[in-house]
Amino acid sequence: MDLQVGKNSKNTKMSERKPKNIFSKGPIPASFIAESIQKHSSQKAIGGHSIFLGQVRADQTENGIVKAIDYTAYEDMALEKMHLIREDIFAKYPLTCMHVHHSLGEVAAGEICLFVFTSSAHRKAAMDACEETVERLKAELPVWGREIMEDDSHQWKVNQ
Amino acid sequence: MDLQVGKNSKNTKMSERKPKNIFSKGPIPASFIAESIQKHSSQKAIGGHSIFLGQVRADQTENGIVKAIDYTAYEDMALEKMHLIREDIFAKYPLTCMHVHHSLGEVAAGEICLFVFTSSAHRKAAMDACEETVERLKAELPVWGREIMEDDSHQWKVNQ
Amino acid sequence: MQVQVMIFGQLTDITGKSELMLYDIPDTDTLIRTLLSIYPALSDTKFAIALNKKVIRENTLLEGDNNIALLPPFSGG
Amino acid sequence: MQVQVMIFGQLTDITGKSELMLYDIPDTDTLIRTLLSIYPALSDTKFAIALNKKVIRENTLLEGDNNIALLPPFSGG
Repeated sequence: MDLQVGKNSKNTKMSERKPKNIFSKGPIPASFIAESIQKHSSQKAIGGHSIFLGQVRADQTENGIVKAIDYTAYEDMALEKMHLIREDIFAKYPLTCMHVHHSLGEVAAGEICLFVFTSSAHRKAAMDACEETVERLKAELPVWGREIMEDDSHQWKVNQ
Repeated sequence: MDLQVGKNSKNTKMSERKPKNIFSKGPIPASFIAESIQKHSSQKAIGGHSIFLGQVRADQTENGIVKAIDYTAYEDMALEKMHLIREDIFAKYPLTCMHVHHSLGEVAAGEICLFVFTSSAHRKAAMDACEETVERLKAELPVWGREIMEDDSHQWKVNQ
Repeated sequence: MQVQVMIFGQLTDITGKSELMLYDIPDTDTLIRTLLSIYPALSDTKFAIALNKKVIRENTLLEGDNNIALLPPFSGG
Repeated sequence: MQVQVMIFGQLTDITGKSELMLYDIPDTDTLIRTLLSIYPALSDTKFAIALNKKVIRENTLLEGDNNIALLPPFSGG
């Protein structure tokens, strides 16, 4: 809901507002996602939620099988960038709210590393905003994934 | 995973296979959604999940404020239709799996009445398949929502 | 031909029931005419007829084991 | 001009460290030349320079309180 404020204060200088944190240590638990969904039951103008979850794949690569990804970020820059993406998305779509969570540190194959959650009165805005947010954050946030192989060697993730 | 079977048996007659149930009584709890997400952690070829949740809106209408929707369905026909939609979507997108749940009976404003969950190796297929499934099931499944007003009068929901 | 008709959604507000037994109904055109004569309000309402779980668009002969349903516009999700 | 440079992602495999202090760096072109002379392997790697959390594309003068970071292609999510 604090995002509604962002929507109405587009001329406020970035330095005057602290961007919302999106990072947390380790995988994102399913229980956290459930709590986040549950919190929206009091928001009775919402008709649709769209959720994207990124899950670490046990990719078979020429260097072996990926067993985990270790994420690092240039956090300050990523949060400022995410704040701008948020403002763009709120300006473009009639959203009720948006929540973004990205893991830092090690996330094992099968675990969740990204959680993007958009809500709106009607489904189309929530779905389009979720997709656009996912695309933009993958392209624009200074975050890096170090793929850790089963033999503990590593290689760096390349986004498609 | 049983859906993979459907994909490979398109010439099997409908009557030989029982369509999967999608209906359950009352709202869909957030804890059920969390369990469903958690179950996929063993599927290590999945890279992205897309989830759509329909939530009952407390719409302000000329007949009052909606406090709940009471859903009924022509269940046999809806399940056969959903089975066909599923096969179409699996033929069109490289999905790992798809799960659909729709409420029957009363669902109060703020509660979840629809849960569509698609997973794939890469995000685009999961997102596109989720959106197309939601659009198709809203247009094609014989399901009806009876909006119950705060004064206990009712009107019938009209899909956009 | 005796037929049993399932009625769904807002149509039940008109018929007051969710099942109906009708007699001397050889085909779906006769079914529609009969329904409209019993429930004139149905003429103000959009609905489709499903025969054995498939929506039919043209007059169709009714056989012994038909599954007939009246479907108003869907509003699931 | 003395500058502190933050290093991220695969670039740390080349530099072996995530922070670097350099001296006599008046602008970003000098910064790039100096980095490549210390770490020739950087020339095989794509990276951008962020100055005060904005990616810069042209040579830029460095002032006292600059925040400099080397960013290889992003791979979040």
